Amino acid sequence: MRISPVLLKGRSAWKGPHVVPLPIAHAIKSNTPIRTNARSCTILPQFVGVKFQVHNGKEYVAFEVTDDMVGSKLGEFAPTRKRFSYTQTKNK
Amino acid sequence: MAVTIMGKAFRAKELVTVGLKSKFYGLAKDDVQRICAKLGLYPMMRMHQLSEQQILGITKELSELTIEGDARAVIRQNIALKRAIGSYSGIRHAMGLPVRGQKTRTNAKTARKLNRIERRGYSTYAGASIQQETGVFGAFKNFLKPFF
Amino acid sequence: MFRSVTTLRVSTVSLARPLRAVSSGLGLRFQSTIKNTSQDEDTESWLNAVKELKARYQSEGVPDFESPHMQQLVQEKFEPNSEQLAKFESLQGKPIPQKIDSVVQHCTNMIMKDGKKAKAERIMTRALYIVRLQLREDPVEVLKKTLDQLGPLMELKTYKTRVAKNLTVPVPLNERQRNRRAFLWIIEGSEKRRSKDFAVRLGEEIISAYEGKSSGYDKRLQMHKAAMLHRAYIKLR
Amino acid sequence: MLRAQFVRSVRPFSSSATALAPKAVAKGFKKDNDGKKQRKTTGSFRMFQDHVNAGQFNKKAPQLVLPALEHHIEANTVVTYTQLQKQRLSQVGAFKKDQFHELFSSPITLVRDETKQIEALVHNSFKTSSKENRVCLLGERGIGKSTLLAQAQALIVENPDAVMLPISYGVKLVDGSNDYWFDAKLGTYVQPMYLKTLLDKIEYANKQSLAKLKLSKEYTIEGASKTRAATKFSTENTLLDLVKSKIDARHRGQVLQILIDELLLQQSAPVFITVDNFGSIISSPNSAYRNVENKPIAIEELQLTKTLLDFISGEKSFQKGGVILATSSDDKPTITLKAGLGLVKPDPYTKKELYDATLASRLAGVKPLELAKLSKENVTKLVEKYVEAQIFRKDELEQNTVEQLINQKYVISGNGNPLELIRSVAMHL
Repeated sequence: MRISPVLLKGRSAWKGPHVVPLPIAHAIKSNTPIRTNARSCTILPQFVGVKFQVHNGKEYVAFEVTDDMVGSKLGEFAPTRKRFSYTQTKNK
Repeated sequence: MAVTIMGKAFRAKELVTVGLKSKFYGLAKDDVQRICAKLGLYPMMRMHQLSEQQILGITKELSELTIEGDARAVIRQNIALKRAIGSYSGIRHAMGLPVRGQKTRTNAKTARKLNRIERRGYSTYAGASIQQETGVFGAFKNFLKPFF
Repeated sequence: MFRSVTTLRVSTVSLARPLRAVSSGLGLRFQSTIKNTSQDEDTESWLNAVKELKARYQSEGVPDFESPHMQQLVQEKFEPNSEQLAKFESLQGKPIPQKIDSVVQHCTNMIMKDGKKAKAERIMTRALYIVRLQLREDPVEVLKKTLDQLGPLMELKTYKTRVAKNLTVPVPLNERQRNRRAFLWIIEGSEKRRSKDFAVRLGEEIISAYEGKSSGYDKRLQMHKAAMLHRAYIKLR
Repeated sequence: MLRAQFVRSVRPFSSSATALAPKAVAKGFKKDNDGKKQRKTTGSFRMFQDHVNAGQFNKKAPQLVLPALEHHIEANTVVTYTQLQKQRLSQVGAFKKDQFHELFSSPITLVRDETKQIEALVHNSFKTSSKENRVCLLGERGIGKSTLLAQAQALIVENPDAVMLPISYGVKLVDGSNDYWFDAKLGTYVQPMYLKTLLDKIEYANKQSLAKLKLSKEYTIEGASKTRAATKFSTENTLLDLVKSKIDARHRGQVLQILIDELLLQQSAPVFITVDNFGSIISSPNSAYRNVENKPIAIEELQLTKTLLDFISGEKSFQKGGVILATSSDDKPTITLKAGLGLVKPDPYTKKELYDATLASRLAGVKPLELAKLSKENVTKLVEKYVEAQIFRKDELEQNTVEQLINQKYVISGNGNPLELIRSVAMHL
């Protein structure tokens, strides 16, 4: 059986995509967001339409998985860094 | 004495394999080898030895491949998609910063030059890329242009 | 030459590998039965000799190696005979002959870039080969003669005086200095020639300089004229 | 005066000077003399090796009195080629660029022990089939493989009946430097551009012998040229007519095919195949050419290399004749050649690039002839001739006796490598 190269991205075939057990079926049924810290989990086609809350180191970033996101990692959609913006005083 | 293929001029003595590879964006060594094999052009053939028919044959083969504008469009589409789904690499492209974890404290000049949503692609046509400005301040701007 | 060596090496390895594997396999399996090979005999005799010697040393004690009896066994030192000594004496004053002529070496060093002497030597050799082919004379002699013809005799040197004016004084040049000026002119002239190969350009320029056609002669004349103009500044004590 | 000084001392307070200044253009490190190309007109335009070869320098060399290379000449003599031999050999491409022939008025060569062996082979092949007279010359760089091949060719030329098929650079058959085309009639790939030069060489080298051979039957080459629909050869035509005929590039393969077929049939003329740079042909089972499906074309699929291999392997054999191959140090070194000649036994795990068993099996029966280094006597003879030809440096001759020179040069030449020997004489500082 051939696993889609989109999911693997150069990872060896016998390992398969890196996935973590998540309550997908439950989330689809109840339409509740999945809160997770597993940033390195690959987005599978089954995930489409599910809402996620992915940890970025400080808080949980919420987003909904669309078709185009399949093959990416969950962490790609929860940026870990804040853009630097200069402020005159520290108290602001 | 120059040979023209798809609007590009080649030196007469240039090897066909080398010339095609270097002048067309998105055309690799293997593609050229395949084209030459199909048309029966021998490996050491020079541009001036091509007949009218062979040039037409090359043009036909090239028109079926995604090269030049098409190849650049593919890259642009991929970047635009990344930006649309809001992934990290899409964000970095939009900000004009390195995508693959390189440092940004210094350097990152290539990223500043190339990374954007409407990417230019590696230019095969020199000169057209940067419009020159005249005057004293213009010269200063020209000098700074590559960095912004 | 290098290539042929590598192929040979590959081939011997390829031959040796299966043989060795076979012999070691046999050795393991039939060690007790097969012992009549010459190698085994040698090893055994050696081991026996060592055992014997050990036993003797233990019973009789270690022999005295400093004794005159033992000293006899040490090989005699080399002593040159009278003929060899005479030859050594006769060669004492003579210098070791140079591999390359000193003038040629000087010129080669002037061609050299980035310390690449082998490359410079190859260019020089080829240039001189062209000179030989064209003129059918000893190229080193030709080069020396050319440098002698072309080299300027005097050069202007500027000295700073504490007073307002600088002094330009003609100074005579020694042979090495003259050769240097001349050969640099030859190199300069060779740059105007057509071939892409520096060796060809240099060879042709040496030939034309030898025949008196180099642009260096004008420069030489100019230098001499300037020296003549400033002859008043020469201080003769 | 004062005013002028005053004006000069005040700094101009205006930006017009900078604004009006010409725009600065980025310059590389390349010198270009203000955009104008400096014209160089004097002197030769050639590179060293070509300059030395094309300059006709041998006209200025002193004349040497030497015997000519002929059959049954004694070993260890320095000889020159006859006028006919020289002409034929240069047409065939037997004189190579780096052989220092420009030093002498006429190319000189040494008859060595190997020459006698080759001579015996040539004599034998005047009588016996080419299958029995197959030899491959081996040896280190500069040892004289190409020179020995030239000597063999010179001896062949002496026989007015002999036909020679000369390949002077084997590498050109397989490296993709010539055009190629699949001839459906022959079922092989032909190389028209190379064939043109080869047929010309065959014509020049064998004018008399080919004129004596008549075609055994009629041949028709369809679509042979633009003006004629077909070219016909009758039994009245000789092989020389065939070789000389002007045939369209695409049908040249058929000319070679007819020539080989006819030479196979006839009995009168001994036929010789000589190949230099043979190692590069045998170094890989595939050529640099590719077919329509972009797969490499095997050397067995190319007409010329296939024909050569047929005769080298002995599958085909001329009724009289021989095959003389010479390797070169420029060839890619592989085990295939030495294994094919039976000199080494290949390791079963040898890489495919280094050893091809089927190709090696095609060389079975070819006798290897390893060239030995020159003996002291050989070097003596050569150095004596070099002294006569005045290629020694003056100081060398003054400081040493001829005997001393011989000893020196024998050692410096790596105990008798002919190339190193002449380089140590003519090309050292």
